[in-house]
Amino acid sequence: MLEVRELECVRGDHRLFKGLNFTLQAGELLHLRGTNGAGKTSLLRTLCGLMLPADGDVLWRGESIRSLRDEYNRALTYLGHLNGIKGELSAIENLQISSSLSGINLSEERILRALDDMGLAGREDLPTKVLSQGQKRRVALARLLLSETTFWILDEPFTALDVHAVEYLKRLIADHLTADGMVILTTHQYVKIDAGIIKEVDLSA
Amino acid sequence: MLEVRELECVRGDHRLFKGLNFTLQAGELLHLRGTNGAGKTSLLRTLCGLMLPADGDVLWRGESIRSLRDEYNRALTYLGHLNGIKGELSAIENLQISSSLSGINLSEERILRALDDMGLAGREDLPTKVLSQGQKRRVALARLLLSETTFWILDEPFTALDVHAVEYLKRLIADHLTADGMVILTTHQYVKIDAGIIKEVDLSA
Amino acid sequence: MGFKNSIIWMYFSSPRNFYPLAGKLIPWFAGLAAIFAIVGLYISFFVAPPVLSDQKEYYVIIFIHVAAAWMSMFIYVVMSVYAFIGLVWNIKMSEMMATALAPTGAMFTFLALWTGALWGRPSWGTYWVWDARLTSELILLFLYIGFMSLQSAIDDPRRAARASGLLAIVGVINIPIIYFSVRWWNTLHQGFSVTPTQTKQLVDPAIFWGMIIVALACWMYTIAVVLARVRTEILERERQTSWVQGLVGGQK
Amino acid sequence: MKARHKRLMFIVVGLGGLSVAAALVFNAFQSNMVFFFSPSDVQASQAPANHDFRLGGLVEEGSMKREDDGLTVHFVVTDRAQTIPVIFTGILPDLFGEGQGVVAQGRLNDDGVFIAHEVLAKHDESYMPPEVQDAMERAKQATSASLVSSESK
Amino acid sequence: MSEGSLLFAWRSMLVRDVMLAMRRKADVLTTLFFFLIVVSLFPLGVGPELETLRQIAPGVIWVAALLAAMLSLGRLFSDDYDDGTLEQMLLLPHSLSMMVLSKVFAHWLLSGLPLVVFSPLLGMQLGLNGDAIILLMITLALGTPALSLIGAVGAGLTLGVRGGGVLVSLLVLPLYIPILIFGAGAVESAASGLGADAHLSILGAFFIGALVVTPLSTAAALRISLD
Amino acid sequence: MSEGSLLFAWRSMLVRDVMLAMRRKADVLTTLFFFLIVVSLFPLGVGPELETLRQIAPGVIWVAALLAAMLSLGRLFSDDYDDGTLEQMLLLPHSLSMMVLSKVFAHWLLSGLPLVVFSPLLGMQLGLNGDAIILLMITLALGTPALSLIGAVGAGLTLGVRGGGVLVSLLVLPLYIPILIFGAGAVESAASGLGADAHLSILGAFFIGALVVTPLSTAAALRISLD
Ligand code: HEM
Ligand SMILES: Nc1ncnc2c1ncn2[C@@H]1O[C@H](COP(=O)(O)OP(=O)(O)OP(=O)(O)O)[C@@H](O)[C@H]1O
Ligand SMILES: Nc1ncnc2c1ncn2[C@@H]1O[C@H](COP(=O)(O)OP(=O)(O)OP(=O)(O)O)[C@@H](O)[C@H]1O
Ligand SMILES: [Mg+2]
Ligand SMILES: [Mg+2]
Repeated sequence: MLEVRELECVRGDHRLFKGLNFTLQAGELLHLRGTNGAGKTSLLRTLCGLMLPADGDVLWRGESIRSLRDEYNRALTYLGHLNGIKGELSAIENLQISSSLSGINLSEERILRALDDMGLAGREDLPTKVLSQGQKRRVALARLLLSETTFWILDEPFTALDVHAVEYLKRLIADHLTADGMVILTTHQYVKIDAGIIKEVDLSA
Repeated sequence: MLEVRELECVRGDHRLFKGLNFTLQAGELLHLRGTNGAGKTSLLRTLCGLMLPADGDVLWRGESIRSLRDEYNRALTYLGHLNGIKGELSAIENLQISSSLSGINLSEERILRALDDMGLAGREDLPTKVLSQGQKRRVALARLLLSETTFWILDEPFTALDVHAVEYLKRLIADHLTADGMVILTTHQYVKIDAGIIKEVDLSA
Repeated sequence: MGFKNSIIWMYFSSPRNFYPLAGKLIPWFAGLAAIFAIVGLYISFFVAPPVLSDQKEYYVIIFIHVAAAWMSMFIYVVMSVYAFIGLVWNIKMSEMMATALAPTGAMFTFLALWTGALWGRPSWGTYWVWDARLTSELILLFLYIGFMSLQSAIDDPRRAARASGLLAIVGVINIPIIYFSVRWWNTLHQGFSVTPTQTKQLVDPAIFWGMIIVALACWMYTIAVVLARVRTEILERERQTSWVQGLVGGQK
Repeated sequence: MKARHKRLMFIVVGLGGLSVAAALVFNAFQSNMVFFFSPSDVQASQAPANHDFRLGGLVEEGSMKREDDGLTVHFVVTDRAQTIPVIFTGILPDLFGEGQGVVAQGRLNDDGVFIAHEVLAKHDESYMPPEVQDAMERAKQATSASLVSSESK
Repeated sequence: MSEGSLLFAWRSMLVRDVMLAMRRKADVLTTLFFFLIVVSLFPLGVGPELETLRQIAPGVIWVAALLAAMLSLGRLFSDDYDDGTLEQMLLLPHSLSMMVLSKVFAHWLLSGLPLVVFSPLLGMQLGLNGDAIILLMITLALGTPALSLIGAVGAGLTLGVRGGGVLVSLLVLPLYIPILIFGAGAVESAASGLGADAHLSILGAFFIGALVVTPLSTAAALRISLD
Repeated sequence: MSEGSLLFAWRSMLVRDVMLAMRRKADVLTTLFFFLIVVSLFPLGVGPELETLRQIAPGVIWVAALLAAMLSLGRLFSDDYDDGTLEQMLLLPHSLSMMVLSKVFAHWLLSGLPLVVFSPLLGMQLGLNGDAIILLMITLALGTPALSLIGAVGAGLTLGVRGGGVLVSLLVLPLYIPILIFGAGAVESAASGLGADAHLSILGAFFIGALVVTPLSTAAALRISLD
């Protein structure tokens, strides 16, 4: 499905990586490793099409993602270092809007259930800016519960989460893989996921 | 040295904690635990004097920190969720300025050494905004190496750091405790520090 | 032939290959610029009819003014074409050319405004009026300045080049407005003296050729300066590559 | 297929929009988008009353008179169809002269005299030595109505 | 289906931006307030002679509208950029230009429309006559959307650039100036009893041209800024 | 010792802010550019009759200076707030008011001083006479620091409030208006050949009053905003 060909990424004077090749199929998880500054975030953003690679290409079902933007985006969920939620809106509103922006109309119960699953019961109506760091991250992660995409790109999804939330997220990822989804993630924490095929790419090398 | 008396913290409708009491002496580390949203960050900010408690008081050497601001601040280093570094300035400039703001004049070698210790060799002169998440955190942590304060308040210092950096920071904290420093920190990761006396306070309860 | 051309084009679209070529071309264009400048100035001061009944001696300013005004518009068009190529086909060399052109374009724009204002004072009786020609030329200066400030405000060179390139492309609308403003509106500024077809003979041949040759001098000068600037730009943006490091190391 | 249709639609809408815009611009040039008004415009009451405006045209041959103070000038502005008398006190630009283009700023008084407080000279497009110009001028006389109004048409 | 979902997304984006603004009522009021203030400052700075005021009124009101539009540009994309919702917007399965258009429309509703609505008040305050006031409203109604559209390109280009808030004025001003000239010019000719058709045509052309060209350019600018 | 380190910290803060601004040359130039632009827009909007222009010149220049000062307020604390350096500033072992004063001074150096320096140019462009131009410089030199000082309180209060950039104008304008009136008034009386001592005294009083009162208030405002 996803194929990365001879990818090269340059930031300023530094060439972060070069000649990177890998593929990812349905049901597979790619754990991207690397020291701080190795270029994990840059790679993920390139995979999303947010950054232009210096060289090489990213193919989705055999076609370059640059020529295929809408279709690719329909299959993709990206969670970056930033949460992508609006501080002035409540968790419910945030999720409602983010799903209707991708063209899905969700019932309020569905959203409430997702928030409940993420351990945010009782905080659904607060403007998210007053939430704690971990609670904000949970709101962002609730998008995964509500999306219908197959390909998740998660940049350090476990930061700021407490142990329960980490466990829950691991189960969620495992379920997604079992349902033939695809995941690429980075994390510095030790995390073990028991499902699908796990690949690793290390950028520090 | 530090004494917390019947502290209560209220945010909006939620009382986060109440009747909180503990003391901290030289050479002691307090590990603050709690689920997401338990009120750890709020407590730390209250201890710094950035937030006013709803009730109770924080005493430093027997006096309320509110009447003792300058002296207390001279003993304190706080590292919050935000890094407190300027994206436009290089790592060197950031550290130079932050130390001269607290009244210390450092030589450039000293700073370069600290940055080198934090694994930032080769990135000292880049504007910090282009650094990776973990590298930014490292710049912020380098302040600990350069400060002469006794009391460190660290809010999730390990986020975004890779394993090497985590190890290094643990050693740094241990050294600080051995040198009769005091540390309060929160973290959701499992971290073991082999020095000083380790206390725990759990806010989820 | 098209094939061969495109090979050459691709070859020189690589900064590494363009750098030495530019180095070789600079002296030629500089030389041409000097020759044209000498001939042009000779024509303007000695061959062109020395006194026009109403324009007095200061009409000699025409030679600088017209050349500068032409160049200001021409350079902008070239710059935005480069920017477009750079943006769409992601060709670095093209981005660098656009970057290198801007300061010279701004200079000529400024020169056109300045000489125009100086000339306007004795001939029209004012330095400045807000007519369409003058206003749109002023806007051109702002566009150049905007281009350069945007570029210097963004750190990442590639992003800077792309962002300012986009600005250049959007601003190109202004060029036909400048050019045709004298036809479309009643302006205080005079209409076309020199039309591409030259059907109406409005200008004395000596003056006409003087203007053309001074313009050529400006053109050659622009090419020489821009090539020099683009060379430093190449060194700046390619400094991490081995060939530049070899080059710089070798010079030490 | 679908994507191509969508793109085509965007292009059509875009081109349509641009042509409407162009049509509007050309419509604007039909009417008097003016830096100055010609004497004919003024006689047709198109120029503002009780308000400053600019009057443009040629200084009629033989119409220029200076008052004794040496500063106040009377002249007539013409576009070869209509004329307007003008009074101006001040220093005239070099290029000002009979038969030359002029743009004057001011307002009409009740007698239909234009009281100018600023006079600018407008130069024509020709850069010819005087002898040649005279010759050409004579040849051209028949065809060219005026250099000023030629652009506004 | 796909068109339906684009429309749905378009509306959601609009609703979102309006909702965000409404969360802080101040947000809507302040652009308007700024406009009112600038215009009202003039009599204070210039002195209260009605004749002078009437003469400079169209210019002052238009300059104020332009400044108000320019000021509010800063917030057009930067909030979304800072909290990461902008990068999510780039990853939506819809044409980015359409999303941009939706945001710009919201921006105009919140910053341009109030100016149009309140301009008659200011016109009267500065002594404009009836015709001129009507023209003032029409020109603002045509001109402010063009300002928003053009401003969006500048806002997109300067995203994440420090001092962008003011840099953006440098970039958009060259294109704002003609709008100002024709806008104020139309009102002025109306005030002196002349027709303003030509001015209006040009403003209309600006508006439509901007409507066609800028969404694409803004989308490109955003992609560049997030690179 | 403690005084020495306070002075050292004071200077570092100043150096830091100037350095940050210099990192983007655009940053310094743009406030100035905005000022120049606003003033230059007027002839475009109002029409180029020198007589009218001369009459409204003091008002226009002062309004432009006020707007330029107001615009640059947005960035006074908000960058520091967003990246956490402001909370670090609150934890410094020095009087917060002094730190605030240092920041405000830097702000004036970067946004007010250039206006003072370039105002003669604009005065000439709008046809002011020599006396009036000198008065223009003096009033701006007295007035712009007061604007910066007062603006700082507003900027502190609206920190972290969405749309704060415009909200702040709402808060500070009531205090800005008197400065505008006396500033422009002084220039006007000079332009018409009258003395302007009274105006200048009042401006001076404003400046010194602000210098005494606002650092404390700003410090308090910052503490409240970060709570
Ligand atoms: C600040 C004031 C002025 C500005 C901004 C200005 C601008 C320009 C520009 C942009 C052009 C090039 C247009 C083209 O190629 O057709 C031009 C051409 C020209 N200008 Fe000016 N101008 C100014 C003042 C003057 C004055 C005072 C005169 C003489 C009275 C003058 C005489 C000419 C001539 C003869 C041409 C060549 C026309 C042609 O190419 O056919 N300009 N000016
Ligand atoms: N302009 C530049 N000049 C030099 N190096 C740059 C520039 N911009 C970015 N970099 C480098 O590019 C890298 C970006 O890394 P990226 O954010 O992808 O790292 P990461 O692997 O995600 O790290 P982390 O684990 O800390 O999140 C960093 O090492 C940074 O120093
Ligand atoms: N206005 C408010 N109304 C209700 N609850 C609020 C309000 N403001 C803050 N809160 C709550 O206060 C808590 C703040 O928690 P704080 O940031 O101290 O948590 P934390 O323990 O640091 O969490 P984390 O591990 O996620 O960083 C959150 O639970 C938040 O929901
Ligand atoms: Mg990263
Ligand atoms: Mg926390």
